[in-house]
Amino acid sequence: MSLDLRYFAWVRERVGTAEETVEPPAGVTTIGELIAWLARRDEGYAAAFEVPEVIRTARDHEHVEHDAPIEGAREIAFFPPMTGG
Amino acid sequence: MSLDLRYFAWVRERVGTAEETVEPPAGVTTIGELIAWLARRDEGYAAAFEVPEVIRTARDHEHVEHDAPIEGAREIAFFPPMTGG
Amino acid sequence: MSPTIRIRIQAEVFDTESETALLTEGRRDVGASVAFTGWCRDEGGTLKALTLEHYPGMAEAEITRIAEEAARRWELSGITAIHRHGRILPGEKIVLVVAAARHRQAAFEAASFLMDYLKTRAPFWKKEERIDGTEGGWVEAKESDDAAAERWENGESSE
Amino acid sequence: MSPTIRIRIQAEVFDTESETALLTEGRRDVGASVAFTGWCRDEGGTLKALTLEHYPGMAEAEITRIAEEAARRWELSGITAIHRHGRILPGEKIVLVVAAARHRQAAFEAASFLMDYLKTRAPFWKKEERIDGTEGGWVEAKESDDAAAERWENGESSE
Repeated sequence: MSLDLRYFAWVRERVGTAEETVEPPAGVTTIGELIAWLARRDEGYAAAFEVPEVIRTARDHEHVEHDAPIEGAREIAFFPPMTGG
Repeated sequence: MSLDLRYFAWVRERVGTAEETVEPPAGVTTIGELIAWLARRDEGYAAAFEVPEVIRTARDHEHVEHDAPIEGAREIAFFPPMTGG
Repeated sequence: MSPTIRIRIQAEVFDTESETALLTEGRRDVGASVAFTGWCRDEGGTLKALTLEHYPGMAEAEITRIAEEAARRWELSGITAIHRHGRILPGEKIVLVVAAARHRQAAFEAASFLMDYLKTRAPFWKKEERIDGTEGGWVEAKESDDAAAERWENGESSE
Repeated sequence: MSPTIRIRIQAEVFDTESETALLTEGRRDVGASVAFTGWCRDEGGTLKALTLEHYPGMAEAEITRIAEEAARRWELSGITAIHRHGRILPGEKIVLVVAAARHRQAAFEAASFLMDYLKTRAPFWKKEERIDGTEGGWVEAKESDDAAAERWENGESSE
């Protein structure tokens, strides 16, 4: 399954890219599993996802928890807690 | 003692004047007594002060209760509950 | 630095943007401003106009006292209140309150406090003209306004 | 009539007066409008600029969802939210929320609610540039903002 990923703020800076398309292996079914899989890619990803609990995630422009499935998603985004307003 | 009086909204309309200067008799020492004295002047004043409890009063531009003294006052005002804003 | 307090009673309409700018321009410590505007409604098409009578001198003095109380209760950069008098048509502005502060909660609460007290304590009275030509008479004070003002007396505040 | 909802994400500055007019013009049933503006502070002279990053598409969608929730909770005529992105200097505006309603309490509460949720749920991130040239880094989320948003979850409202 092909999946568009978006990274923002310091997650983007550590990962080293703002967006990419990935093909996660079959065993990766939730966003939490996707984070664990991404964290193993290289040092940048490892640094971005060092403390997974602080990472907020969105699925197709809606906030979701890490236990949300990736099945059927078009775009998954990873970012720190929001500081707008 | 000479005292300036001001009337607003329906109190003004019933009394028939916006302001006047009066010389209350010596026995009139509080705003409540002033209201009772004014109410006896004519039908218009009687109508304005028919229900004294609803009349709000100010002494020299500050809200006061009916038991406030008139001694030393420059201006006493009478009006219905406020409806600004 | 004590907050700027600006109080005006006027017949003319006012501009929210420029009044807010007067509180914030040249300052770099304002994080939040809240501007409340009160508008004249047409009451379901029945109201032709309102005429606002006020007590000159006391109106300014009383609103200043309320604004000073707001400045004591919250950490404010500045507070503005402008109240119109005279004849006002549906769709026109009646009153403006602007509160500026470092933090948004203070700005929201101070503006809300000022409006609640202004409604019940500022010497203004509204008289209605009806569309059908009948005498609308003097607007009666609302108990809900008294209740709104009273909630601040028990120290209700999230600060 | 369901309330007008206007959401914009833009680099340009905005004008409170004209945004409020867009919610109230041609209407005679609006009695109150509350405009909240968030400003960039200089943090005691240490901040040179903020850069606001956002998630295009989701930012609009999320703020729209928050505004729709406000429209469900309060009786509103309309609600506007405008959030800037890009580089913003101290003294400049960052965000505007305007809520218009028949009654002032609804306008105050809806604007406050929208700001509290916008702070914690809208996908924006602030990065600081310091006056002294050091890297200020990403602003950390504040627990006080989470607490401010949570107070609405227990149904706190005077309505």
